[in-house]
Amino acid sequence: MKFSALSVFLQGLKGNRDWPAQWRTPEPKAAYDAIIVGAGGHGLATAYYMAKEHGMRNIAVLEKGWLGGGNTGRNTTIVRSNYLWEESEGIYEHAMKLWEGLSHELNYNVMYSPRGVMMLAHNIHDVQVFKRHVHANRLAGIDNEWLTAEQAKEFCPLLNIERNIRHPVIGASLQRRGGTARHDAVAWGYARGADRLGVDIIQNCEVTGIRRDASGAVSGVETAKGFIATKRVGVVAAGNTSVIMGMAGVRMPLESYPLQALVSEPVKPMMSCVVMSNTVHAYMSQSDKGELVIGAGTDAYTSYSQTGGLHIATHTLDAICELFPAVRRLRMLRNWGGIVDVTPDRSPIIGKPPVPGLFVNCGWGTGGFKATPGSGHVFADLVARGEPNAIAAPFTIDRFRTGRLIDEAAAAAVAH
Amino acid sequence: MLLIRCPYCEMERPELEFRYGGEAHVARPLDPMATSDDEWADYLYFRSNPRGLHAERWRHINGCGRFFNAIRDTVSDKIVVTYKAGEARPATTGEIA
Amino acid sequence: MSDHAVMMASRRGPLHGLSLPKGTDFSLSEAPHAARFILRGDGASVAAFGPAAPKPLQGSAAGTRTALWLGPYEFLLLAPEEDATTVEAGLKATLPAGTSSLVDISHRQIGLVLEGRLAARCLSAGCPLDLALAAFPVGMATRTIYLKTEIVLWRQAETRFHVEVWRSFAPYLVGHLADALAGTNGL
Amino acid sequence: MSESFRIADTKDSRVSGRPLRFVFDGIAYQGREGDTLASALLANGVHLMGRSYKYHRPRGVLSAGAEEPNALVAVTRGPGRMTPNLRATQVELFDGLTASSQNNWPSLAFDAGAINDLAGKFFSAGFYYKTFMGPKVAGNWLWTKVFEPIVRQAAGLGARTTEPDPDRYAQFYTHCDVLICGGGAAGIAAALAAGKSGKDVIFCDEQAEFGGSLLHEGTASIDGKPARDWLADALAELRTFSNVRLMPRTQAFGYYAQNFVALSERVADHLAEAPNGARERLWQVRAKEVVIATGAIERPLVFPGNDRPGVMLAEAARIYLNRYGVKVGSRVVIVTAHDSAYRVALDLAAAGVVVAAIADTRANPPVARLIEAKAAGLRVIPSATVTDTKGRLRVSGIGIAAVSGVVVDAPEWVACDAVLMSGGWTPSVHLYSQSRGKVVWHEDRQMFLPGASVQAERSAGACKGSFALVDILIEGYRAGEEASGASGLRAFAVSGDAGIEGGTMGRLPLLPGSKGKAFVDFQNDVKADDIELAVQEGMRSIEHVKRYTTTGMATDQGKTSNLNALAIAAGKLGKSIPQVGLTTFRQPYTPVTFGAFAGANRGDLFDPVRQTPIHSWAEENGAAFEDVGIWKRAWYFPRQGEDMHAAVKRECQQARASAGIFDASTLGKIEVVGPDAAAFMEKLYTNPWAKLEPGRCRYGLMLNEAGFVIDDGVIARMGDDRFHVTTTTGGAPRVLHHMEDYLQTEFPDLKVWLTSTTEQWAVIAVQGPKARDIIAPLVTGIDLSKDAMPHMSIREGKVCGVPARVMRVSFTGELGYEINVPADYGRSVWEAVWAEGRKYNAVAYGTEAMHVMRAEKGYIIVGQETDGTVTPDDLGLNWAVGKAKKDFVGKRSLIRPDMVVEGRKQLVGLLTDNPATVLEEGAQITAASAAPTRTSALGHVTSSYESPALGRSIALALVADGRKRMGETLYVPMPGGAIAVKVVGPVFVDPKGDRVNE
Ligand SMILES: Cc1cc2nc3c(=O)[nH]c(=O)nc-3n(C[C@H](O)[C@H](O)[C@H](O)COP(=O)(O)OP(=O)(O)OC[C@H]3O[C@@H](n4cnc5c(N)ncnc54)[C@H](O)[C@@H]3O)c2cc1C
Ligand SMILES: NC(=O)c1ccc[n+]([C@@H]2O[C@H](COP(=O)([O-])OP(=O)(O)OC[C@H]3O[C@@H](n4cnc5c(N)ncnc54)[C@H](O)[C@@H]3O)[C@@H](O)[C@H]2O)c1
Ligand SMILES: Cc1cc2nc3c(=O)[nH]c(=O)nc-3n(C[C@H](O)[C@H](O)[C@H](O)COP(=O)(O)O)c2cc1C
Ligand SMILES: [Zn+2]
Repeated sequence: MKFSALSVFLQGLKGNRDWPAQWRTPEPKAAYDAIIVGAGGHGLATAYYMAKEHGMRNIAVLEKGWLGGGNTGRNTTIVRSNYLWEESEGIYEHAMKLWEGLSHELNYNVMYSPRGVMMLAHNIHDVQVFKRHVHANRLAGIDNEWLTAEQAKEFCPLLNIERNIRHPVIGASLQRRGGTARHDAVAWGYARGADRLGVDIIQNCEVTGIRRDASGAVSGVETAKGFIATKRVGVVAAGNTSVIMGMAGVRMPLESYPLQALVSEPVKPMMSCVVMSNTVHAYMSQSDKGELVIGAGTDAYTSYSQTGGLHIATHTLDAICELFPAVRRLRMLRNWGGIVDVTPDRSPIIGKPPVPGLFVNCGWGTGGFKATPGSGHVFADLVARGEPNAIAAPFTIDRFRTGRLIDEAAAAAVAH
Repeated sequence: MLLIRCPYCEMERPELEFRYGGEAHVARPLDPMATSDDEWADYLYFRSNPRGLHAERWRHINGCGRFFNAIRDTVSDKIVVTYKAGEARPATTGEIA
Repeated sequence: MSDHAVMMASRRGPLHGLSLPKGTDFSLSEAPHAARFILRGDGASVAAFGPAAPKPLQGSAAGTRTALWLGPYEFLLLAPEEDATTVEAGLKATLPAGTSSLVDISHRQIGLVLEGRLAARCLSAGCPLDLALAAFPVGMATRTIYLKTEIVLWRQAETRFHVEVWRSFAPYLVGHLADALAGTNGL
Repeated sequence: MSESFRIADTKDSRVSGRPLRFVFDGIAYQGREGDTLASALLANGVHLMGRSYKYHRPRGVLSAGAEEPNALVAVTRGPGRMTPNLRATQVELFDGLTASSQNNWPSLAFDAGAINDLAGKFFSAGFYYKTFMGPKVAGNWLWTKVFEPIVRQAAGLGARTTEPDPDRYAQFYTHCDVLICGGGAAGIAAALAAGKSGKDVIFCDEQAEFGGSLLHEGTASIDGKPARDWLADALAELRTFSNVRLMPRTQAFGYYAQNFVALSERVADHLAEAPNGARERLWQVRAKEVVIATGAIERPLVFPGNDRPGVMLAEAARIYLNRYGVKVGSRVVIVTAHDSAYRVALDLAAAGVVVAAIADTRANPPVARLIEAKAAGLRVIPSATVTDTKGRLRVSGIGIAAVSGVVVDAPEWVACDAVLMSGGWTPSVHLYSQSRGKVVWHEDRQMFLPGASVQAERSAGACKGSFALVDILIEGYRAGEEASGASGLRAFAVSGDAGIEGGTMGRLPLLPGSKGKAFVDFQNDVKADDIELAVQEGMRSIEHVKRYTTTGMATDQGKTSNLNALAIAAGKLGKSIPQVGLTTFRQPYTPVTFGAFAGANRGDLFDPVRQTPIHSWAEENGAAFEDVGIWKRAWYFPRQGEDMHAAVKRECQQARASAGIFDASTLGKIEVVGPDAAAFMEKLYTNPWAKLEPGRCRYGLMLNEAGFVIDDGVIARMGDDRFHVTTTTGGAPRVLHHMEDYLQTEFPDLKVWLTSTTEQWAVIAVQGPKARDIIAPLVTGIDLSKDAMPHMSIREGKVCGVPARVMRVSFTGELGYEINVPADYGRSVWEAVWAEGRKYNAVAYGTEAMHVMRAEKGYIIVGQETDGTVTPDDLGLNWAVGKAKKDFVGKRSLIRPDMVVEGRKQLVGLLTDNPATVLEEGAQITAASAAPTRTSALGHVTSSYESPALGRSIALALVADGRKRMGETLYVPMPGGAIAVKVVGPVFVDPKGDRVNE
């Protein structure tokens, strides 16, 4: 059933009795043409585009828990494309373009909201780095502009720009097209879209092994629901990538860290944009529901626990209270964690490990939500055609051997 | 905040005094120039990142200053044992939460 | 040679001009200037300084000289300021070559003395260690942290602590301790 | 207004006689000391306290505690002191309290937003995902420009805060042997046991008073005393234990790894006059053992109209009656699935409230209950369900029907002004669950209860599913003993305890065709239908149901709703409760103020403000400062009327003409000592060190293992076994850690030791042709002559009579010295140097002039010319790499294929065609002037200044194959058009280096 104001009205009159399931709950078939491991946003988008653009209908997405329950369902939803390096601009801007039409593409309101993402500069080094981004982005046709502290305040009146604070705001870069999207809706929209194209989304179906034939090529996956044959497996499992790749004997340049976020109790609108500060390690936006959504840093150590230490959240909130002294009296409602897979250069890996039939899309770390449509789109292409397209090509694993890193971290860029 | 037993101080101390140092027992090749690009990349970047027991380095940076190793369960974050740098990885029963 | 060359330049410490909390429940004062050295190497070397090698997490004193254990190969030596040159010369003469490192850090840090019923409480506003007497007995010394600064914490009596802090962090520490005192509401 | 619902005789309640005035929504009321805002309003007959989130339905108070979803208010205590979303049930009354309701306009009683309620059927779960998209051609316009702004205005619950909060928040770490969370019967018993053991005990409860349910227990007696007397005695006993810290108003909100429990204490909000100290405190407790005694929360029943003001939890009515002396109505109907509500009925009846009926959903309520009810003359309707309720701003009637099998009979309407419901009790397993324990479903008891302990904790009392008071006391006592390692069980004699049977979950049977809204999550307006719709739409995981409907996501985090939601979902799915499972219990248990987390970390205490020993002089002399890491550095020294530009120009010119004096104290310094010091340096820096003679300095370059430049600095050899290493200001701690890492873990056999001396030395740089003349009069014991002390050398001697290390080095290209003196002398030595300098018209210069002068010389700044992707060769610093060395950190990486590939970016100088044009740092560089695209970018400008020495602008840049492009014209595209630049060498001033060697 198409989603629209009319259908909501008509169904409402009928007591909402006829809404169909947004996706089926199929049992796995014995074999598929391809299997995507991980029903996060990236995995679901991959399946959707494989079906839609490559005509692959006999495919499945296997999810160990509930779809969208990984980082897709626990991130602070910041979307932007003003990255430093050309390769990054390529993929994040590709995603951004898809975001702009995504609600219609999926017939699902993913609430993509280009409310502006502002990054604060607190010292001269920040200014230099951010201006470099502004210039690089402008050249690539990606919007990113420099604001004085006063302009930053105008854009976000909640912001404290007084000069006498410990880390005064001395300027900011602003991507107006950046913003947020409703995390859950993204997963659900892609799931519904993929399902309608015939993709089997199989939840509660953990992949526990990858079977390889005599030639070493992938022949199927062991799962909680038994063996499923396939010659192509795309792993899109974020924090769990190392574990799954390990099943095929592949080591990865990844470490998995807990990353926390938290929300305040809901309040009437206080800020309409997204504000990020790398220097004091905090970022905040306000959701449509009214809660302030605040991102914290990663814990120091690797973990698969989806919880982090109190000191991390504490550290974030002291920074938030410095930047926005008016929020000090608000209260933290909930604090949770995800597991992010971090690469040495903080850029993703989209590639083919040396196992025929195995593909991997991972390493999005603390900032892959924004890439969801783009990542799924190019990865679908890779899994379907066997070769990466121009946007995905730079993100091979091989770069760690050759030294051609895409180092967004070193360039002192901000995560997320 | 974890409590970590420093094998040099012989005392459990709060995580805030420590700096995490990544996977342990990733030995620097004795003759780096003799390694292949693949071997070198493996040393530099590739990590086991297990779900379960993980041998890892910590430094008691705001304490005695020493590096040491710990075996921690990355699911429960429980530290099973800590031992001094240079000591072999102790046998641990595969107790995973 | 001009006048300046013979002038002994005057000293000014990092707390110059700051007022320190003083009261019966808690008072904070600056310890007198001291000669300070970091001795790195084997613990046996400490003997050349005077006191016996301190046990882990302990201080060890002989007369006016104290050695604090910071790590298995690291000791903080404290002596009256006047002893500075004799300590250095003495140790250099006694210590076998190549077994240790002696570095003068007299000016790197300052000493603070915290006293009073609320001293441990104020410290615990930023220091995550258990400062109960049983867990941190008199005589214990260790490097640790106080919020965003590193300190060396040495308990001299139940309600008296000596804290060493790097000079540029000292105003921060003092500010926090004063704030912590206010936050106790006299607990 | 009068307290018409206060019972005359308050001697039995906790509320003292002292009257207090307060204002709610502009109306003045009277309450009593000991009241909460909720009990005081109820005493005045006010139930309507809030509006719901989505439908703006009028809502009354549901509960009497932390679980309250409805009665959310804002309390204002003056400028910056407005707190939204407080539960009226937790707001303690004080004289002059001013509170207001939320989420309504123009008023609580008449709220325009209630229009949403009428259109409710179109606002089903997740409706917003299905609409607001508009035609595709309009893009996102309809959503972003029309609907989202409306949604945002409508959403949000409490008022926004607008001013900085002036209050103080404190934080303390603390440790204990036993932490007891929750001070009801179980907690008290545990505290008695643990207290006797002599162990260090922290005993906290989120309420103002200890006692939990005992505070309103009017019937039961313990050890022969009325429960409340027993409580008073127990508390008195606890107060005699010096080893027990009693912490009321302190909630345990988070249970972290290794028995690390976070508590938040409300210190001042209950006081009319805020004290000087903290408003709240955050306690971070490391407990050896924990006792969780957090009790249980009563479950509402799900029936149509269950949200009208006046419909509340049954036990809450008993709490208001027995604890606060307040009758929640004059004529009540009780609807229950559990024994405990009978006690409510009896107590209310005894207090003179008309209990019109007890509707029991059970076919066969326990006989004992029926006897009790009968004895009190109360009518019990078994097998009952509720068909609907009536009333607009207050319930006025309830339809009760009998259920036979699945058939619901026609309802009997009973008039009432309050409906008291009980679906049974949900143990509060929040903390247990946060401790990473796994809750276990007990089918027989229809409860999730704590399973095995993962940490050193145990639960006791109602949170463990024990409801008989005697069991709770014994269990609590045992838990206290176990936690404190004591033994010696104690017996408790209890009489008059209530029954403990019963309970239901999910929706009560409905009249066919029933249209009323039956709420599950009151605050977020989630109805039973919404949950079922979510399941119908494929949301088969409870996590999906939660997120699709937002059930359990409100400020109460589903304390009263989660189990009902789960049961409804399970029913619709045809699955059992444990198959569906619970959502995750996250911290905090109830919301915690941001300020409490921030604590004192604000303003100058947010981060250390590191100042050099010379800072005060710079301040007195009008310096502007810049932040470098957490250091403050003098940036430039403007004279009257000068802007930065003019000041920097003067500083540079004067330094090159005469001399400039610069505070370089922030430079990192490390003393590297030991027989293997040189060998160690060989490994850590690219340069060769073995042959550097004592007394000489060398520029050192440090790489990470990936081959990229991470730090640099001048390194002096003090002796065979001693180096004085300098690092970048920001890099100092990182470099020391990096060195220790290699030393301890890769090269442990090297006999060398590291000591930070950054702060030991104040460093005064004197740079310029007159530098020697200026310092000479102050220096003793050092021959400063050109031959005796050449460029790149170090000497020890005295300056102003103070022991000093004098280095002859230059970061400006001029003859220069850096005087290191013990830090306390820094300021007075500086003043002496300054006094000498004045004779030559020397200037004090700041970091900006330093940057300009070093750029004129083509010296790099790590972090400006480098960004973690730059190799020594890229910087033209191959001369600093010891080619003959077998190994150093980073060496192997330098020969990776992409590190030696053509086209890497290399450091060059740029000169604009127009000498007046100063490029912008970070600007891109392209080969073509017109319509460049990103792929055509060759590099970027790393440094750019107006050069006083050259009288024109200069820039440094990283440009692809830059060294091959000397003389080429490239372009810097700017919004106003491309700027032509010529590629030149990076050294603009004195390329031969004559001046430094003066
Ligand atoms: C707190 C937090 C804040 C963040 N903030 C932002 C932000 O503001 N902006 C931004 O762009 N990014 C942000 N991110 C990062 C972003 O969330 C992720 O990069 C992105 O969601 C990853 O999507 P994914 O689909 O690859 O992974 P996930 O959504 O994690 O999906 C992976 C899926 O794989 C499943 N899986 C794992 N193992 C198996 C197995 N063996 N068998 C079957 N299935 C398996 C998992 O259950 C999971 O559902 C944040 C992350 C976190 C944790
Ligand atoms: N008759 C029944 O069926 C029935 C059902 C439930 C409860 N009860 C009665 O309830 C009582 C149970 O005793 P109990 O001690 O287990 O529970 P309790 O409800 O008496 O006490 C729990 C206490 O813990 C506090 N608390 C809860 N969470 C907290 C947190 N996170 N931090 C700090 N404090 C927190 C509460 O404020 C409360 O004071 C008994 O009196 C029992 O008779 C009876
Ligand atoms: C952008 C965003 C907004 C959220 N808002 C709320 C909220 O208003 N209330 C709430 O209880 N949880 C909110 N959550 C948190 C979820 O309840 C949940 O904690 C998160 O999805 C992680 O799942 P888990 O806690 O079940 O592990 C939000 C999460 C995200 C990502
Ligand atoms: Zn230690």
